[in-house]
Amino acid sequence: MKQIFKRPKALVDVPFHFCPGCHHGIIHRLVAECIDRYKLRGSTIGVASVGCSVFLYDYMDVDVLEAPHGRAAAVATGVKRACPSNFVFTYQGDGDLAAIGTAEIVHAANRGEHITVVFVNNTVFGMTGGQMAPTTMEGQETTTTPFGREPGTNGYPIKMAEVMAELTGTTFVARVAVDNPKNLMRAKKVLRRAFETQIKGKGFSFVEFLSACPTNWKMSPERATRRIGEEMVPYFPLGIFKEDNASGV
Amino acid sequence: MKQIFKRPKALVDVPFHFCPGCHHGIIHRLVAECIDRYKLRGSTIGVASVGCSVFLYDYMDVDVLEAPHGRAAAVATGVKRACPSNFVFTYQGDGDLAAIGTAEIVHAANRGEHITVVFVNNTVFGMTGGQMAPTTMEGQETTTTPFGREPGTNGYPIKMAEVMAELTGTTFVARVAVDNPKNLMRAKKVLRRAFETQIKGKGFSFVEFLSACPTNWKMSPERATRRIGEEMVPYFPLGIFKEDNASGV
Amino acid sequence: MAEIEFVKGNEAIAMGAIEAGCRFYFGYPITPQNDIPEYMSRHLPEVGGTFIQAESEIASINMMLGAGATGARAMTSSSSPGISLKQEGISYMCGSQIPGVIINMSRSGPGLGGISPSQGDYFQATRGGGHGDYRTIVLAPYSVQENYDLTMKAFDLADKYRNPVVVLGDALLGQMKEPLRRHKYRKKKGEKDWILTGAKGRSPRLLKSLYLSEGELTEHNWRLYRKYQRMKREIMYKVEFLEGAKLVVVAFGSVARILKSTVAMARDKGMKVGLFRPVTLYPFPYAALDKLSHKVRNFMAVELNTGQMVEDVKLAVGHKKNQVDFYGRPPGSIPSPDELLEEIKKVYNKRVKK
Amino acid sequence: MAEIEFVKGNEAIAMGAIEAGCRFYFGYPITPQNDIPEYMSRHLPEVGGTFIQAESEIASINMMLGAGATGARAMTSSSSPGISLKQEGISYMCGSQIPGVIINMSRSGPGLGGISPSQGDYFQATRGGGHGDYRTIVLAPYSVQENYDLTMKAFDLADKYRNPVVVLGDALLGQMKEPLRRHKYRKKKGEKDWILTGAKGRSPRLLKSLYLSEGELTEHNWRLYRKYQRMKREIMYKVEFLEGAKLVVVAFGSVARILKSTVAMARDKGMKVGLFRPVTLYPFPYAALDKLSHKVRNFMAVELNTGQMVEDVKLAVGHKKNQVDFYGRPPGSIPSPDELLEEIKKVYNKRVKK
Amino acid sequence: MAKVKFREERCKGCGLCVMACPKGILRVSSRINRSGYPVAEVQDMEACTGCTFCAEMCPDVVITVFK
Amino acid sequence: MAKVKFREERCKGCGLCVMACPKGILRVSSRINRSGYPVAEVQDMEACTGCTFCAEMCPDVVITVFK
Amino acid sequence: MYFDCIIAGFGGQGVMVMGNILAYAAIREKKKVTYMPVYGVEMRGGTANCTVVVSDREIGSPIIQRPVCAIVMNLPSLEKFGPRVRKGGLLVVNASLVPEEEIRFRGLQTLSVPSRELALEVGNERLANMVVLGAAVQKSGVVHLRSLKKALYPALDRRYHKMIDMNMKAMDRGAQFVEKGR
Amino acid sequence: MYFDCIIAGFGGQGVMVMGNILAYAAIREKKKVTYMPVYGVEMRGGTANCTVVVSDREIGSPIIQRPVCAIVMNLPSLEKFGPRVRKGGLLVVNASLVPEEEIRFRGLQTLSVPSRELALEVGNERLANMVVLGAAVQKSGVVHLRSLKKALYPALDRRYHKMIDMNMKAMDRGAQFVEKGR
Ligand SMILES: Cc1ncc(C[n+]2csc(CCOP(=O)(O)OP(=O)(O)O)c2C)c(N)n1
Ligand SMILES: Cc1ncc(C[n+]2csc(CCOP(=O)(O)OP(=O)(O)O)c2C)c(N)n1
Ligand code: SF4
Ligand code: SF4
Ligand code: SF4
Ligand code: SF4
Ligand code: SF4
Ligand code: SF4
Ligand SMILES: [Mg+2]
Ligand SMILES: [Mg+2]
Repeated sequence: MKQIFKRPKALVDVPFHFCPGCHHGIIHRLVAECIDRYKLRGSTIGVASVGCSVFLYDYMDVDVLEAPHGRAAAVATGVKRACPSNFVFTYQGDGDLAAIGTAEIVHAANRGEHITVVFVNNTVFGMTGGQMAPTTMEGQETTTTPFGREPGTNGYPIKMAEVMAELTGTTFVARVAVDNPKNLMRAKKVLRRAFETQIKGKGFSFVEFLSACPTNWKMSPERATRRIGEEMVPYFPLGIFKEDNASGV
Repeated sequence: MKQIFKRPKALVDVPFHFCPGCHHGIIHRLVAECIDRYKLRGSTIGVASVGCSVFLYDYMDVDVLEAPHGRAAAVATGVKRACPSNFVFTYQGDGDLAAIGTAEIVHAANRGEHITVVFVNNTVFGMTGGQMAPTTMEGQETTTTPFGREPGTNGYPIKMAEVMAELTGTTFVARVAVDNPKNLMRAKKVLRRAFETQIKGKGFSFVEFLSACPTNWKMSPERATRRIGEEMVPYFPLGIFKEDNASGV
Repeated sequence: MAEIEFVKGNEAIAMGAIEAGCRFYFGYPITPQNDIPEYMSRHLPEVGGTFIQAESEIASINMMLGAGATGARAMTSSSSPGISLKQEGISYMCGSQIPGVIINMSRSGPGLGGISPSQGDYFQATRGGGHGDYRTIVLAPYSVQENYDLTMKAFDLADKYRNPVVVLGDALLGQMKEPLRRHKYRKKKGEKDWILTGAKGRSPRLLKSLYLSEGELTEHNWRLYRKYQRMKREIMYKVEFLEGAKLVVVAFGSVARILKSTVAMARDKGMKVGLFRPVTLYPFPYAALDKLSHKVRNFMAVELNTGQMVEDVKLAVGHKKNQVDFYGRPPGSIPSPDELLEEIKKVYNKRVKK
Repeated sequence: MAEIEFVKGNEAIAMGAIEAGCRFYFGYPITPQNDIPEYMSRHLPEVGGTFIQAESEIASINMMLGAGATGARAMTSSSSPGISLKQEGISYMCGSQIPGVIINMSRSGPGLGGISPSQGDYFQATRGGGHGDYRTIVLAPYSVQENYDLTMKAFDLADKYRNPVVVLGDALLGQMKEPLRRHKYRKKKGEKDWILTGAKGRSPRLLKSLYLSEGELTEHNWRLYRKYQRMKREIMYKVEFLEGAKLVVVAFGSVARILKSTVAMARDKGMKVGLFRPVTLYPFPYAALDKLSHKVRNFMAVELNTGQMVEDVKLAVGHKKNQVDFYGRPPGSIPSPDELLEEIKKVYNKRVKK
Repeated sequence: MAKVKFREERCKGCGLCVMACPKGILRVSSRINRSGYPVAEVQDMEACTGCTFCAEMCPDVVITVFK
Repeated sequence: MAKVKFREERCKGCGLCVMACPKGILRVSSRINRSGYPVAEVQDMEACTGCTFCAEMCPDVVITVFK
Repeated sequence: MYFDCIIAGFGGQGVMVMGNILAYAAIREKKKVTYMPVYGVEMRGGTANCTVVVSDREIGSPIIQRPVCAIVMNLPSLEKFGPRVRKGGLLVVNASLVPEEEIRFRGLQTLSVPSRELALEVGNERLANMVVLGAAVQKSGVVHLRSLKKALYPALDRRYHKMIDMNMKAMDRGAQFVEKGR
Repeated sequence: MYFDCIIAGFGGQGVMVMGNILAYAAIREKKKVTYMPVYGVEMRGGTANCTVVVSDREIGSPIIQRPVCAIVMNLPSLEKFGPRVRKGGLLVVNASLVPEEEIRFRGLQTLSVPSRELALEVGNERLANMVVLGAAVQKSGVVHLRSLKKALYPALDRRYHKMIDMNMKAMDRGAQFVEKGR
């Protein structure tokens, strides 16, 4: 019998600290698979952000730099400009990237930095206990929208992939989900394309992952995973929003 | 004989500090005309930004608050939330709004704050001596792009009106110019619509003005004014990008 | 209202704020102070107030600047890294003389550090981490009740001096729960004749910090300086076990609270140790300590950092004339009363029993 | 290269940086230091370097953090309000032990203030305006030549201590032109075995400031503290006219430069006045001043602010044992040598001639 | 013939593998592991097709698949 | 019949009014005002239509128009 | 009167609510009280503990190095806090998750509570923490069992008030276990 | 040898370049020099001034309250800096923009230069600043006229080198004016 599914090498063999059913674990593994696939273990510099994924460095068998909350895109700019032949990616949550880090991501994208951004949209600030994120859905209850997000006061859930695609400087922009095997397999392919964009020197690539946070959504992992398809995908449509040279996923 | 053109009352009768031929002066006057037109002199709170327009308060006969560089939209949020019945506007340059203030403007817009943003795009940091702005045109020489803006290093000129229009929270978004009487008359009407948006309680309004900076463009005022139509408008198209209920300008 | 509640330190701050008439809160989440925005988001609407979760700490402080300029009572809260980001805004508020209350439930640094209690932001708070000569009153509670009381007071002081006021707590004071006795806020008198409300029927007003004509800014800075001097009226401190003390321990906030036990233990052991606790960190109670230094020769600063307030103690008592020892425990672990007793013993044996 | 050039202070900094091997510059315009980014944007490409005008000061410091983490020599520059915004980033760089050079050509505060020279950022620079216990070496040039020399030195010190280094000038030192003698940079030895370059053929490296397990961060802070103590080796200061001095004026940077004339004038008038100029503001030359205080009883701090460095002078010489007077001129006007002479006379007459 | 293996001590009992299995042969048992979580298990290994869906969906990389 | 009036001491000689005038009757003279700027002037007031273009375009609100 | 206590276990075992209830009970008895929680990084899972201090007089430190009492709900907590209990102090152990043989501390009173079994008796294994708390209070006497039960009202969110009866039963069962040894 | 001087005028009158040329001339003569510019807020227009200090020895302050010499190119500058010139010092005035009657300072040497007229003679009114500078140097003797002219090379951007001849002529004309009184 042949082993047809195994842990990627670039994923250090330690347990994740994530909550049961948290999609961060899946997304971590997908990133590690890409590092394996493109043999980037020796040339990658990862930029970790502050959020539930702050321990990225404990899990990825590559050089990692910890960025201040929200600044991963600027930090990665410095890294990539200094080491243009290394593979540089950031891994950022929606609080990190779409709230405090808005200016940094918009301008790194607009400059067309040759980096790959893994953006995890779980509609909340996970690590800090489930406060509203810019991506929180209308009506969603969080610890800082106890009566549900009300657009009149809190604004609308921001669609980062669409904003990124609007900027001239971006090369590859997509949104994926890992809430079922089919979406997950598509996400894998999209992530590879994002990696290839950088590897081929084509510029800035951005993949938004819709991700479940069962803990702060106060749902069972199953319920949380289902919510993605039921509530998130209709508002945050999946797909490739921009790419240099199209070729079917 | 009747006086058919006079200085608006809301424009304090002192000389401007602007350079000869600077369009800031025109735009200031248009704002003052709107304050007169809608009788807002007693209810307006202006938020000045840092840039060549920092002395807004010397020129506008209304209450004015000085915001730190880039933060006018956040400051205006605080003002408007505390005084919802006052008319609140910001006046910001492209360095202020589109560089350091990116996060603040994006999120004020996304929250749909009931404020009016007057955005002056002159493709440079005027006040600090003509450095590159996010809006600087490809190939344009500035003091920090001595060999011309090169998108590979510096990215592309950012189209703020289009980015603003993309956000769900905005109500009225337009781009105008004041480089000739025709455009100027159109700009007046557009600015009125922006004012009305707030007055009618309809939400966030944003008007981008293409503006000449003869000094830092190192051009005569005439040449600078002509550049707007020749180089800027083709890249930064004029028009209304978004509005609540359309009605011909 | 006189009923006793059992309340988390962070919540006591939020309650004190609302009771003191705070109707605008602008903040961005950060551990260990999230109970403050969470409480505010739930309870401000009840009193017609506005809670905004801003896109960042920078946006928060600037929203507060905006609200404060209109005369509203407004607050922002954060913890160390977030407070660093507010420094430019605080400098602007001081320069423009706009009041507001800033809560720093500080955590461990430098950098991302950790979420445990820390007093590493003492310099930042008392010297102004931003640019230019400015000061904010800094209040340092050491119990849940003081969290509540001093937050209320912070609003009055901010308005009185038209200046931001910082309440400096830490993870311990924010997470700890204690019984709290709420009380009615008695509004301080005084019209605000400088606020922006629209210039109806009057000439326009302006709030700014830019002063360009020759000498104007110099004068502005002296005016602010004199205001900071006037703040000395607000100096507060608490002492315990001073009778016949041979060694006075100086500490504030959470570590002062822990030392309360330690000093009691020391006294039990017959050591003549006293405790001096500055409640206002700025203005620092220099004069009171100076006076004490004529009776007591030995001082010991204890802090949850590598040595910051100790400089103020030295400035107060004139080291080289008096002994000023220091024990620091930088963040990442909290010293217990027993551990601190050992440290005090060392100093006591060296200085007093020699 | 030995040719003498006539150079603006800001440009001398940029020249020194490039000569010292700085190949990455990240900055955001602000008066009065724009000549630095402008020079860099023109000349870095010539040596294969990269100039990036970032979207903000925060982005700049974080880009520098990124570049520094890979071992590159990188610099950012700004002026007071912009430096306030960098405080969080500086705290992170210290926590993660990433080198880099930060230029603050400071201007007037607080808030927007003005663009004239100022020394209002002394506390921010020497105590760390950000959160947590951290320190950066602070170098204070007082001439165009020193701008150049000390910037070069800053890069060596940053690498040596794996820590950001601040060069604190001001509007005067940035705008002033003087003859400059350039010289070849001699590279300091030393491999960087901690840098991120991709983990080819080795185990991965990690640069971070988060330390969560019990006691780990405490230890990390002490480790940093010991490093800061070691920095004392780098202390620099300059003295003039100390022979038989009865009053020593302590000042740094631009005002020290102005005082050079003043003190000469005082000596001409027969007043026994000396000048002590700290060149490293952190670490501060406490020991040297202390030693001096055994011979001289009277000190006077002069600053372009309302009183910051004077605290260090007091800590050094032990006020209450020695006299420490202060003259401050907050920004908005620049004192002339004559005006300062009047101030020194007042103190001299009170203290020495009494 | 296929086989799935669980690294039980890593399992958090989230049930995503259960959701993912097209054959419906997985369940979260009532067995508790050292970390205090109930662990997933196969009910009918014979029916496994080796589609790897369970492994792909497992956030904690508990499952390996053989065929 | 229309008339334009210049508040000369405010004029900066930028020439935008000149550009704007459909009648081509404005020019920047060689007269220097107190601030050191050459000032604009009308060459042929009779031809003025009172269209206000010059006034609208003047960044320094130098011009008033009567009709 | 002075009492302090560390309560520790997995996140999710309800150790924080135990501490809160104990604190409220002490307040009912007009005592001074402090409560200090410590969380791990993990949002769920991981470990958590809290310290409760009860006294007649004003309380100094809310943090205790060597408590008079420790209530440990799992093995890691036993290992961490067991050795820190003061000589002669009380160690309450959740026997359902901690093997008997691990509990070997000299000079302490130890109380092993088969919490899961007793909770199931009352009706729901999620009541294990209440069982242990009831037992600990009965054993230590820091507050009256009556106060402890009354404390459920202020300590629990209104949403859970319908479960107060169950909780009281569980506390009773714990106390009974101490009394009767089973 | 010690000399200091404030040069002031409208922005755009070229006062900064005057200061630079003077500084370069002094460097050629192996003097120590400092140059300190002060700008107004306006990018163009507004007022500007600079201070040049020349000395044999190391220079202390680059900022001078009471200069030995002031060169004022317009009326506001005369009003501001005229009164600050030291007793017995030199005040050089751009007579083309400053009415004669405004110049009434006691105890100073004053030199009124009809710069515009002289510059037009040389060929271009924009050379007015060079005329004034030539005159000031001739009168004060701070550097040789020769050095001043040579200083044009390093002081001017290469783009303007083709105008150096004209500039030299203007300086000569200024110097000549001092010599011949016309
Ligand atoms: C300057 C600063 N502000 C705030 C924080 C606190 N903080 C840490 S993570 C986080 C948000 C996490 O949310 P997200 O980025 O969505 O990541 P998630 O945990 O949801 O994966 C915040 C606000 C911080 N560390 N630094
Ligand atoms: C925090 C901070 N950074 C930088 C500056 C310096 N600064 C002042 S205005 C300005 C940019 C001005 O450009 P823009 O906003 O385009 O306005 P303009 O002058 O072109 O009208 C900058 C960078 C500042 N005052 N504060
Ligand atoms: S809090 Fe949410 S995002 Fe964070 S680890 Fe838990 S489930 Fe995942
Ligand atoms: S610098 Fe440019 S934007 Fe500023 S006043 Fe002058 S012309 Fe206008
Ligand atoms: S998906 Fe993984 S962690 Fe979740 S129950 Fe299945 S095996 Fe366990
Ligand atoms: S491999 Fe496929 S069939 Fe087998 S257990 Fe996993 S999901 Fe079910
Ligand atoms: S009003 Fe019209 S026609 Fe008359 S001068 Fe002005 S632009 Fe010309
Ligand atoms: S537009 Fe105005 S400022 Fe310009 S030349 Fe005409 S009148 Fe003068
Ligand atoms: Mg998130
Ligand atoms: Mg601009």
